[in-house]
Amino acid sequence: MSTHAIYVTAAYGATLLVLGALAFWILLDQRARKRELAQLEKAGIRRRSDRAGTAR
Amino acid sequence: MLALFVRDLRLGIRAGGGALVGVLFFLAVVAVVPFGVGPDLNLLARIGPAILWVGALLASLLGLDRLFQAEREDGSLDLMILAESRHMLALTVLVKCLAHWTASVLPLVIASPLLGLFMNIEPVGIAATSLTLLVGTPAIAFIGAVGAAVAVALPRGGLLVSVLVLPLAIPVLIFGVSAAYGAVNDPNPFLPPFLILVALTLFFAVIGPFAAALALKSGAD
Amino acid sequence: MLALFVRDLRLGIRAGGGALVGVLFFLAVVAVVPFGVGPDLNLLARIGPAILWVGALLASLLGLDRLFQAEREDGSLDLMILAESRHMLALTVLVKCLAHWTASVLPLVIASPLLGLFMNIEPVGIAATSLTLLVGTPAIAFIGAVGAAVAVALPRGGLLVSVLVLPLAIPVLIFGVSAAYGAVNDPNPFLPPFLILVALTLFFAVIGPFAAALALKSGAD
Amino acid sequence: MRLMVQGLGGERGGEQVFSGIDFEVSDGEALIVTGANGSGKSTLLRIIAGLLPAAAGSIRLEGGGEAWPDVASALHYLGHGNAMKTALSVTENLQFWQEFCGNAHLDIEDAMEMVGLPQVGHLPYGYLSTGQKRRIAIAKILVSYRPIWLLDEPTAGLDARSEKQFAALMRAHLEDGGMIVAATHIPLGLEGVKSLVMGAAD
Amino acid sequence: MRLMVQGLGGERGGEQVFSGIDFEVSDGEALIVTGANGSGKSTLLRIIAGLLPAAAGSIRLEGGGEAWPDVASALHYLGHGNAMKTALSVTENLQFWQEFCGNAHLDIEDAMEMVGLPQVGHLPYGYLSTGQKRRIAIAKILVSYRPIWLLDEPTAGLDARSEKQFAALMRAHLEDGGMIVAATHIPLGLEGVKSLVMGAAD
Amino acid sequence: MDLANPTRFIALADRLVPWLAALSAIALAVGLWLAFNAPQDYQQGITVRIMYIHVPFAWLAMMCYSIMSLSALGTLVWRHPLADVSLKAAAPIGAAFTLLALITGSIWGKPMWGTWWVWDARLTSVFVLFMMYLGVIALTRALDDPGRSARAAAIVTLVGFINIPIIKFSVDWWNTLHQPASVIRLDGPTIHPSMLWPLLICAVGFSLLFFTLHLMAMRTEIWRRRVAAMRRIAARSADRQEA
Ligand code: HEM
Ligand SMILES: Nc1ncnc2c1ncn2[C@@H]1O[C@H](COP(=O)(O)OP(=O)(O)OP(=O)(O)O)[C@@H](O)[C@H]1O
Ligand SMILES: Nc1ncnc2c1ncn2[C@@H]1O[C@H](COP(=O)(O)OP(=O)(O)OP(=O)(O)O)[C@@H](O)[C@H]1O
Ligand SMILES: [Mg+2]
Ligand SMILES: [Mg+2]
Repeated sequence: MSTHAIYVTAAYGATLLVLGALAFWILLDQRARKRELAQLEKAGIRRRSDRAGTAR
Repeated sequence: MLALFVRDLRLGIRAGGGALVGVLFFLAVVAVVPFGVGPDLNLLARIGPAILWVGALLASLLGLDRLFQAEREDGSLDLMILAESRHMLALTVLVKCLAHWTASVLPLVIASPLLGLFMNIEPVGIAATSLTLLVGTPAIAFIGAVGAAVAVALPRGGLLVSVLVLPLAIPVLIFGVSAAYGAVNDPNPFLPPFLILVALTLFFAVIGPFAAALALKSGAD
Repeated sequence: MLALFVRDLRLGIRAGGGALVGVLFFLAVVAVVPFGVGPDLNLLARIGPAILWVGALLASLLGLDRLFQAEREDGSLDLMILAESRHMLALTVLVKCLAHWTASVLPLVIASPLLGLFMNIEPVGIAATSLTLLVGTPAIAFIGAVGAAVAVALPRGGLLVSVLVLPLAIPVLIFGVSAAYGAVNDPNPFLPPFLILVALTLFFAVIGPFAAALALKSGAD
Repeated sequence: MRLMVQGLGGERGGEQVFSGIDFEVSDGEALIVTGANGSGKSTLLRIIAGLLPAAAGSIRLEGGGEAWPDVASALHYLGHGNAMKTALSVTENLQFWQEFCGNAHLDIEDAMEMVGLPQVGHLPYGYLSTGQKRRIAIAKILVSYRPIWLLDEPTAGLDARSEKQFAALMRAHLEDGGMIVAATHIPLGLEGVKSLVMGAAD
Repeated sequence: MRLMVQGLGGERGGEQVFSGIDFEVSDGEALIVTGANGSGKSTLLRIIAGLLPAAAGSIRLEGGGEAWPDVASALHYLGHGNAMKTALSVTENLQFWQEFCGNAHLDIEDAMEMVGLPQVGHLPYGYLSTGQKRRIAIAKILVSYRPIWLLDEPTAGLDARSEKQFAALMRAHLEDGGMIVAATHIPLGLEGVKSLVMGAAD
Repeated sequence: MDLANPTRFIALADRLVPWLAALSAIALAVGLWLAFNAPQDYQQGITVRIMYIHVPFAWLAMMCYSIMSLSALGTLVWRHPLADVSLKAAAPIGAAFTLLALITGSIWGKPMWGTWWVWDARLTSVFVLFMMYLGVIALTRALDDPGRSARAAAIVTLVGFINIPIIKFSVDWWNTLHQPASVIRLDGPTIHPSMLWPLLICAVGFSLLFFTLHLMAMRTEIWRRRVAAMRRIAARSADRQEA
């Protein structure tokens, strides 16, 4: 690999790393919130708007 | 409004702490730079105005975060918001900024000629630097008011306020420094950047208080 | 005591928006300087360590004045004084200082190598600066604690005393910076100022909390 | 003049605290708001003052004329905080609020007399006891005139004598044609006034 | 155990506020301190706690043994401030004080239950209403044990139900052999307790 | 469709996200394939391949901030309930893109200019943009009352918008090391089409990636708020039952 190719690899590598971390974090956050929501709903807690929604 | 100015001035002088601490911080900045630059007096003289400006900019951040926080904690802020129909909130903010500036930043502007001497700046440069500081630092207070208003509900918003404020304060710094240099170095002009500095201050004197007032009103709880 | 440390850390991190803010603050300070002194990389490299130190000083001063004031206003300070027989007050002060340092100064010490790169400092200089920051900044927190305690104890006359206390931070700054330069510039030594810095930190780690505790106890009302 | 509140709903942190509050207060009338802790009394007062947005309903002031164009301009809000600076003297504090609020009414001296604290004027506000602090905050609403008083637990910390004194002040204000909306747990000593119990509906 | 106060005098800003206060409180006894605003109730409590120096007289704790060597170590002081951080959650606040004060007594959960606020644990303290805030401050003195409670207007801002609840808590503490010294304007609902009226002598 | 209703919005997002993700993957694959088969610039050699990521990141950094500013207007002016969700969700993504523009730019700068970093107008203004992103992130996370942090963040975002034109025109206003615009300019692009097309396709691919991530983050943010609201209801109803 020429020295210039190292720069290109580094740039693409950094891109992969940062975007991967971002996507991973967003997915992780999503999973955690979904789980919390499921737990609360199982505990029988409902939001006012939901209740209104079912009544309609 | 005069009453508010007098009250805030009294508070700043009597209980605040910003003023002297600011001057001290300023002194520390000026004292430490020669270590880096070495004993090269010419170089010191060259970067002197810039150092003074950077020091003043940073020093005016001290205490800025408390501009509205104290008012909020004791309930005064509520009353100021309620008085909107009598005194526009933006005006109240403006007056508070001016009082803050007078109590905590003005002393430092006054001290700047002395520190300019330490930095071996030539007399014209000293005069120009102090003048630009006098004209430019209020802009920093106005910008800072926006940051302080936004962070009013944060118990320890100090650092956050400075983070919000510094990027916006950069233009002020640029034109302040270039006006100060313009007075000394011949090819560079003094007046154009100085006038821009004045314009910036006036601009932020209008925009800053309005934005801060908006933030305060929407942040009341 | 661990509980106190954790609480203060949480407060510092949560309320101000996280350790992120400390780094961000530093970024802002460092970014502001080239605007002032100009983008000359050589010059930046020379004043780099000094700027990093000034930024760290400012970061530790911001918010430090509220170290005890917030506790006093909501009554926590009373309870801490009352717990004296269980936890010596000086120890409480020490832990509070450490938490303040960890929350607001440590992130920026960790970020300092990166910023050294921006300032174009050479690698040895970067290492030396970060090391001096790590070792020296706690001293500023301890000195600041005395000022904060005095200001709380004597709301009206306290300002003067804290301004008398703060100049003690200037030697810390000066030895820190000269050690950092010693590592880079050949004729200047690194070790002597560095050891003095260590000594200063240890000295203030003992004296500071005791003095602050004394001030707090005598100032309760 | 008449303060009309219709179908008012209040939210905190995105959740409804109360809804469907209706009442009217006219010249010389008072409304006492009671209810358990957390039932939304303070929230109600802050919404009326305009410090919090209403989630639903309307608040109007009728007959205010030119002097009192909107609700915010016509009211004194006495919240939990006393809005005084501990580092300034009592007189300095009161003077500031008098000038800032305009419509000067009583003299500073007279107002301090009315709350039973003549002669504390030169003391720093921070030197007063809890009840004394609250009484000076009450003096604050006497030094400039507003027809509507919004009081949030005004008598917290007051001793029995000051409570009576304050009841007399409120009666005088009502007789002058003023209006009062007060949230409280402690009977205020006003007879024949409207009352509103929060939290009973849900 | 016995808390003995003899010939106590108190000063504020160089001025004598009270003098010659004598009383004794033993296990299971309570003392209610009343008096007009500014008569020195808070000052008295702070002097007993050791937060202010006494101008004259002495405060002693007898029979404290090793566990409670001096007055300061044996007491809970509930002042005007609630000593809680608005940015932390209720549980975090209580947990901190429990660990800091040592002598863990009730669970955090149980203590919140006792003041009628179960399940607010995860809310930031700043989100609570005035009365709820005070109730959490009361929960704070339940989570770690101290024989002496010094209470300065403990029921300020509480609704009627919480007041009763708190009276029951105080009675339980007394029955456990605790002691209470409380300054208040509002009757606390304790029967057959000693009382001290400040400012009557002058 | 009534997008102001969070529930409907989530339904829409559920349907859109897979499509957007797939499209973005295809565009990126095509764009990068073209990029690596495009002729090398005789001046810049192989490092020109950094352009195909650097330039889209730089554009997206500015676009994301513009979207945030629009959302800020949505919060302040139209009081749209989702505007604030959009702002808060976009901030970390924008920060990541800006960081990447900075990183790829400095990696490109080392062979081209001989230094990782200079304090010229373009680079510094992008650096300031990065700080603004971080500031907004810190602010949106500092207050956990959504309504209040929303307006604060909106105001800060709007005030910071002045930086965007500064970034865009910094190369024209101040002479700097950095390339002047060659794609987005009034008189049409001056770049060779064999490089222009892959660049544009990459830019589209990354934009689609941005929208995918943004929708996902918004959906998560709505759920986060629901969780907080339900917890509070739980607390209050417990208090009521006691009474
Ligand atoms: C950290 C360093 C850098 C930063 C922050 C940066 C930032 C930017 C930005 C914000 C743009 C978008 C400009 C616009 O749309 O008008 C841009 C475009 C561009 N940059 Fe950079 N850049 C950096 C380094 C470099 C280097 C080293 C090169 C190559 C020598 C380079 C080449 C380009 C090119 C060719 C464009 C496209 C311009 C156009 O066609 O409009 N950049 N960069
Ligand atoms: N700043 C806030 N942020 C979020 N929620 C809040 C805030 N302040 C109060 N709340 C919530 O709103 C509800 C009503 O509070 P409010 O202060 O209006 O009650 P209150 O009737 O005045 O009670 P008290 O008698 O204790 O003063 C409470 O459940 C409280 O938890
Ligand atoms: N920090 C202080 N500095 C100086 N004087 C003070 C201070 N605090 C209170 N005083 C004075 O001491 C006296 C007694 O105050 P104290 O707070 O003990 O009264 P109190 O009986 O608790 O009144 P309240 O019922 O209003 O709480 C008052 O005259 C007050 O002015
Ligand atoms: Mg209330
Ligand atoms: Mg008292």
